[in-house]
Amino acid sequence: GEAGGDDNSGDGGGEGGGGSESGTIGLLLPEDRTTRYEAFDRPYIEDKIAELCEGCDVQYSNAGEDVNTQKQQFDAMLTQGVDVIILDAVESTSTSAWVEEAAAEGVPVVAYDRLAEGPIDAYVSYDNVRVGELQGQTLLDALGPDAEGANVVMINGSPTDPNAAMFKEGAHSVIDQSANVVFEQDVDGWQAPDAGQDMTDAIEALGDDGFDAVYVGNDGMAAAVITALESAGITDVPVGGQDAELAGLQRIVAGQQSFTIYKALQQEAETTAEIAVALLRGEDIADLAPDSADSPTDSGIPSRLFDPVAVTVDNILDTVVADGFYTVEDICTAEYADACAAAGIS
Amino acid sequence: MSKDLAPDPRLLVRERGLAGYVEDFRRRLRGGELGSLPVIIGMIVIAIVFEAQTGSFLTPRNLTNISVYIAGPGIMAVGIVLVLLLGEIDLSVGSMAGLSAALWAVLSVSNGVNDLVAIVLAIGAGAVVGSVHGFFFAKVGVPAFVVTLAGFLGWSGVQIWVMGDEGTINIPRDSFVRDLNSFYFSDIAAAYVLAAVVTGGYVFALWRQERRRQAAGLPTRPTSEIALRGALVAAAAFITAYTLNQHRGLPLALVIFLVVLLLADFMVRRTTYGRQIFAVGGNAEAARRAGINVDRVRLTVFVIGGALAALGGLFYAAQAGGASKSLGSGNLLMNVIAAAVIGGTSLFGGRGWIWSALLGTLVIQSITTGLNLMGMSSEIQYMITGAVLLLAVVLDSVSRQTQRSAGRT
Amino acid sequence: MSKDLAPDPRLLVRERGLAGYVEDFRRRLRGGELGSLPVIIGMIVIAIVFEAQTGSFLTPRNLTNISVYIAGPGIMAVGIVLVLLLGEIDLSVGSMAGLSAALWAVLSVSNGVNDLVAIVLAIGAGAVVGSVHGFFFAKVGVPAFVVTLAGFLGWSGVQIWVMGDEGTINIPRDSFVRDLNSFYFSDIAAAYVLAAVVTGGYVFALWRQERRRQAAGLPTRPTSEIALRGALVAAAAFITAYTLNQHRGLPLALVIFLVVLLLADFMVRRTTYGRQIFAVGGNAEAARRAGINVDRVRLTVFVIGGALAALGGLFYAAQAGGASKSLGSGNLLMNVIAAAVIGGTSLFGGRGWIWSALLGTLVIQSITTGLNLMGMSSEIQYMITGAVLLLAVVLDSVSRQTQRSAGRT
Amino acid sequence: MTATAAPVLALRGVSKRFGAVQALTDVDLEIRPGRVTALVGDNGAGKSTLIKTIAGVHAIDSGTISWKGKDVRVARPADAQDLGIATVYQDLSLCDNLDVVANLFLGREVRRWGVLDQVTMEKRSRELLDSLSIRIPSVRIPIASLSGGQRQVVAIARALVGSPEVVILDEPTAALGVEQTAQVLDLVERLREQGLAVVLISHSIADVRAVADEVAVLRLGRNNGVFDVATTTGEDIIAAITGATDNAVTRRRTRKDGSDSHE
Amino acid sequence: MTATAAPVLALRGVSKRFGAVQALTDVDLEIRPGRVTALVGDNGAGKSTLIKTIAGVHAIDSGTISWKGKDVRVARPADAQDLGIATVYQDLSLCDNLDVVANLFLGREVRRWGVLDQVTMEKRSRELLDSLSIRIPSVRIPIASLSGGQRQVVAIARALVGSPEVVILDEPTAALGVEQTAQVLDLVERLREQGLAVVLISHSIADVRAVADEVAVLRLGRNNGVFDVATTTGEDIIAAITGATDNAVTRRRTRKDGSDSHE
Ligand SMILES: Nc1ncnc2c1ncn2[C@@H]1O[C@H](COP(=O)(O)OP(=O)(O)OP(=O)(O)O)[C@@H](O)[C@H]1O
Ligand SMILES: Nc1ncnc2c1ncn2[C@@H]1O[C@H](COP(=O)(O)OP(=O)(O)OP(=O)(O)O)[C@@H](O)[C@H]1O
Ligand SMILES: [Mg+2]
Ligand SMILES: [Mg+2]
Repeated sequence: GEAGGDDNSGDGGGEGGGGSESGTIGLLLPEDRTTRYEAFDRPYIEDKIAELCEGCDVQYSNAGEDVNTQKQQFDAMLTQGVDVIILDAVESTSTSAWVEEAAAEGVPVVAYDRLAEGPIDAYVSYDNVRVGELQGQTLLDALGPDAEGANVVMINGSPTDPNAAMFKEGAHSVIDQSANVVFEQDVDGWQAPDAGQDMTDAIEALGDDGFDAVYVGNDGMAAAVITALESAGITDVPVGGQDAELAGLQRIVAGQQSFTIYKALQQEAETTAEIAVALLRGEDIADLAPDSADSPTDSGIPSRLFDPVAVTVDNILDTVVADGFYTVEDICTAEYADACAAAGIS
Repeated sequence: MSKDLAPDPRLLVRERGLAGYVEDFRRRLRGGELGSLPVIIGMIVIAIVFEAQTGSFLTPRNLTNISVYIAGPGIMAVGIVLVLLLGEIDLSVGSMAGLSAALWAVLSVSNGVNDLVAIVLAIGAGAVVGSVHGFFFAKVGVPAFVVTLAGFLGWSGVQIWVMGDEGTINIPRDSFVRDLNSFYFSDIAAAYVLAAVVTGGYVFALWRQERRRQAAGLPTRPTSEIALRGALVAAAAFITAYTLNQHRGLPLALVIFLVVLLLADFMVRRTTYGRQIFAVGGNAEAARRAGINVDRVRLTVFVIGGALAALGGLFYAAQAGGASKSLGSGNLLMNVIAAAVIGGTSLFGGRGWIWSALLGTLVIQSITTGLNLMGMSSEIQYMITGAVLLLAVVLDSVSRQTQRSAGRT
Repeated sequence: MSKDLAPDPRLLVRERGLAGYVEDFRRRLRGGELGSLPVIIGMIVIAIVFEAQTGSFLTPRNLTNISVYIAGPGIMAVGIVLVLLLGEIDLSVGSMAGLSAALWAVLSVSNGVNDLVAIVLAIGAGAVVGSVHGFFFAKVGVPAFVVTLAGFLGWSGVQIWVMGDEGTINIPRDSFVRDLNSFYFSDIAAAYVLAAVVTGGYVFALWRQERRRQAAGLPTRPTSEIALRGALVAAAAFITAYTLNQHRGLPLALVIFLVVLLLADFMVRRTTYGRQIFAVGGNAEAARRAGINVDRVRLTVFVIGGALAALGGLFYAAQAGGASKSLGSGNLLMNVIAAAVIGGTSLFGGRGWIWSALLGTLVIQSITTGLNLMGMSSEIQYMITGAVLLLAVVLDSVSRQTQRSAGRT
Repeated sequence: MTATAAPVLALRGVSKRFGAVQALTDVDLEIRPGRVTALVGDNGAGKSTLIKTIAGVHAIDSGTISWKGKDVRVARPADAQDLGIATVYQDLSLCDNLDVVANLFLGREVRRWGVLDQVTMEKRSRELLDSLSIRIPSVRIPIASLSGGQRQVVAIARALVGSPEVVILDEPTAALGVEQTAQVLDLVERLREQGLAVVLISHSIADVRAVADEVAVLRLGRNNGVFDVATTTGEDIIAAITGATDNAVTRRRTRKDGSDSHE
Repeated sequence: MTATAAPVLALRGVSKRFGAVQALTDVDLEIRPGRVTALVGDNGAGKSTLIKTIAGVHAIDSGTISWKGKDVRVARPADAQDLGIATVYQDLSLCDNLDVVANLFLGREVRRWGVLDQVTMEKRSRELLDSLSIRIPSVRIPIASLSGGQRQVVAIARALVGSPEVVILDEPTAALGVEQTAQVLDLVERLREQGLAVVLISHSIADVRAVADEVAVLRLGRNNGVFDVATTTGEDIIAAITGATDNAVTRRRTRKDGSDSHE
């Protein structure tokens, strides 16, 4: 990548190394209401960049789930003269014009987590459709032999969130093969209380025995769904979420929730940071992004795609805890100590 | 001196007996002074339509659910009604609700503060936030719309900040907040006793007042009217109690909501302070000239509104199973304001009543629940909710048309 | 007959010359009649602070970006100003904007309708939607708040439904809509000519009017004032033109926004219709008694508001790079209303001016852009935006305090 | 001129109810060109309500309104204006947020090439106000900052902006000073001389006797007689208004005359 | 009684400006117990502005207000009420959305065990209104549906609910019928007999001469003389008000006397 505006040439304290040891990397994340972006993605990426490149700055913006806000933040980064942009798009299909603009200024763009359209330089992600498939599959697994012909309630993410549509698509592709979806509702804005109401109304419409499992878009809504089920006295129905939020893991330990989907964010984030720094330095990224992906606008994008993992009570220690995503102390608070002990988590 | 001044001969006095009521009703119908009747009719229509479509709308279980759901938004709507009576608006209720839930969760779950203390602190924080809004509005003179819009943004920032790294915090199993959603007085007696107390209290108060009026030589209502009103209240109360007992009994949430409604209604209609709220909402300058401390009334109403929003936020968290960064965003604000307006409280101040919080949340919740039962896809839900909202108010507006131009002097 | 009635001896006439202006200004300062000055000062402070913090706030590029960003919300804010002048509110602008973008995209991209025809149809749809709101408000008498709240829900349902299976539709490379965001008149002359036309038109109109007033024997402004005002407008126009030319030239978006502003301002201040809007907003019953067709005024204002929201929606889609199911939801509605209010238009009707749409969107956009440049974390952004919004209005409110109790009669 | 020309406007059997209040019952009224009809009555007698039905503010419940012999429907104020009825309301009905000029020409703006002609309107405003001898700081300040009397004069001047055939004045001099009152009475006489029909509501028997040709009395929402001013005493009119010859006015007068006659 | 007791309220050098309008300039006024002081002046002379400074509605720009000899600051209406000043404003200042009883007792509600005592308030309202001979359909209907005169009586009755020492009446009879006007004048005399100080603003020279002890004239925002009613003619007062002996009133009278003397 070429050095951005001359206004930030002095930033890095002017180390030798061909001028590429200083620079600014822009980080654009899509929203701030779930745990992952602020608590994990951002610190992982920032720390890794700091580690790889002492003179580098990270400029961070969070779009709060609004495309136009993100576009403005994108422009602000170009104005500030960043050298590389890491973009986790709110609407990955809207971005081609922006990315072109950045490309015209010689600012490479790394698509993070969501495959942004336009001439991006690299793509690092978990495949969202794959996440949905895994959700569906794990839910069926939780039902075991009863899965064939089982009745499933689906509480999906926001109807206006394109990612929710991908999760939904993936989940359907699996669930529809062997089970029936008897009640399905999209929850505007991923609002947990609304999800809880939808669940209660589903119970009302289907009867206590009218369903065998509940697919929920994320852990936040799963909390409300479980509350609704428990209010109705139903405790033996598998409920699955996504995100591996602490509260979700605790529910899994306590036996309230069957699984969540864990994406090893650290891997994903750090790989992205490495790619970004490499682009900043003008280095080759073939090793870091060995895969190839096609977007509607571009093909053969150097990529690195990871596989998501379904976390159940059985593999918490091997996944989230082993990765240091959460410690046992985080999960096993006083409230959950007994459950942890019972599940052999210590 | 008051020679022939007794009753004005042009005042049409209601005839005694049933005929009088019928005539009175027909006159009101023509004059468009129907009060909450159109909304109540609208709700009955909604209930019938959904029952016909789903067959499970009018089950005790569904009605119980509705009664639990309305508590949170309903309590917030009580605060909004008070603010609307002042002629102002509060756009920050959703953020305040989310902030209060976040504070409670962080204090009680993460920091080990005693549960009830944390609840009190969270509600207190709502009051403090309300007082900040009230200060800027009443003392500094910034329009309430702008103050609470700033609050809407600012407090949800604080909410995210308070939640910190935790996206969601589960409600502990033994927390009182969980009971807000799931505790039921399962003893059959509870619901019936409450119904009896409400009915008895209502009739007694009415009867006491009429006796005092009679003693003072003022016109009184006929005993038949007291009996009729008592019978209506009794019917509503006992049918509700019966229905609730068919499922799991009297929900704690409903009890708290009713207590808030009754207290607020008492405050608004029976105390000097309530009178002052109406006066300020009707004509702030006239209220000031009458010696009312307008700033104080404004400030305190925002404090009460903030505390109620915070309390509502706890109910909302109980429903969601936990506090989160996004709790209280979304359509909550619009629903709460819409509830107050649909229930018959004017946006322009000085006109309305507390019970519109109950009526309005009932209408909105019935629509949502009914559409969910029907399994409508969400975009259709949006459209139908919009249309029904409109219809619920159209009936009222059409009847009011006739009296629209009734100018003054 | 008009023997000694010439000027009222108690009216303090401004002295001629500079001293007169200074005195006049000091009097206004004390009396709290500062108009938009506090907001303009607020904006200058914001600009200075952000420039100091980021070093790139005042670059031609950033200022150009801001000028492009404000076009969409600003055009919607013009519609909101009109509705606020009526004393009403429109909560559906965001949904209408989103719907219009969705319609345009589906028609033009998915169904192959000619681009410009699709644009006209989308804007027309906005007008139709506005007329539906206007009908229910003006003719049926449902409060505008409720109508547009229903619209807010209903139209966003329609938007999702129109988008159907397509989550997002990209704007084609050759579409005119893309130009709304990215076309610049790169010829240096364009910006300067526009600046010259604006300044010239302003001074000419002022001068013509003063000549007619002189001819009619009415009090006139001194020539020095005309010169001063002309100089200020010229300075603002040419500095803007110069700045824009430093980057990529005059953005099409800004030109369209200015045209909308000028037309709306002309309509509001110079035509009978504009006068009627103010009258209905000030006292609808008095307007009706003056023979104004109040219903027609209300209906048409909602139609104009709808069309402007639809136009704004296209700009918004251009900025986002495509139409989507969520376009127009989020904080757009609040930002647009806040812009109108911050710019100095009253929420209570009959007071305000069109330019508040420009001032208000500028303030809000400057804050957002500045915070983006600083890379603030989002919860801090929320808090700061809230605080700055409040501050931008506090100055105005405090100065107005002094005249608050200036009751009547 | 004083001969009984055909009535330009006639009300027959007009009734109007507000909720539980029967404000007007079977009221008749005739208004003739070139004559000043005073409408008097106690507070709350229904005078304002009656003229509001003529002006199209309230629709009538029953009865007929006829204009030059033809029955008409006056459903909106605009209808009354189209007929040529100009009304000065008791509550003035001005837009507080607009300035004096805008209020004067509201609904009848002067235009030039389709655009408001502010200069002409301002000029005519000054002339109109001068002719009513009112001193107003500036015709460009909002009505909200005028004194009670200044507003009332603005409201009266408004009625003269069009070219009405019937002018209805509801207590036009209530807030006016002695000089302005005299001007308004002069104005009423000028209007009569121009052949217009004038309806004047007033509580001042002196003013009524000074300018009116005939006096219609309302009492408790019903007609209580029409008197020819030339042949009736003030006492008779007051008696018709209050419904009794023994009333606070006569009592007060008797007391005054009896006790201290320094007056 | 007519001896000059010490003034209960005295204004010295009071000035007040609204924006570009200098509404009051160096005005002095003295109000004494047991006396009725009439405040007269042309429309826009500043009468209402002056009494609003006393009532605490407008803060004064300069000058002093003294109560029983001590300088006081009257910054808010509540301050004036605490001193014992009751004011009836020209615009009535009622809350349109509240009913008659609520308006009468606004700010001075009667309570019983901390709760509004509706029964007592309604009873006293009826008594108060009866004593002013007004007929109001029901004391439980909102002020918005009352006639102009009915509202004015409600506003006057309000001033009597507390137990004031000074009562200020700004054109209290403007909208009143003959009977109600007589009742209000009776009321003013009763108040004087009770030793209260009364300030009466009125445009009716007859009313002023009937009840006032002295007349203070304002002209264009300045004092223009204080007259003792017993020793001054109505013409003198009018001349002081209009600032000229040749004015519309005298012209009108001369014309009338000259032309048609059928009156
Ligand atoms: N909009 C309304 N709603 C209900 N009642 C009304 C309304 N307008 C008038 N009234 C009632 O109708 C009666 C007549 O009122 P109206 O204003 O016509 O009296 P008026 O003769 O003009 O009295 P005044 O001399 O005091 O102005 C009154 O008793 C009043 O309370
Ligand atoms: N709030 C205000 N803002 C600006 N000017 C005002 C305001 N109130 C009064 N004025 C001006 O002050 C002057 C005096 O008004 P004021 O109301 O005191 O007159 P007044 O003597 O009561 O007249 P009237 O007999 O007509 O009631 C008027 O010229 C008026 O325009
Ligand atoms: Mg009247
Ligand atoms: Mg006055």
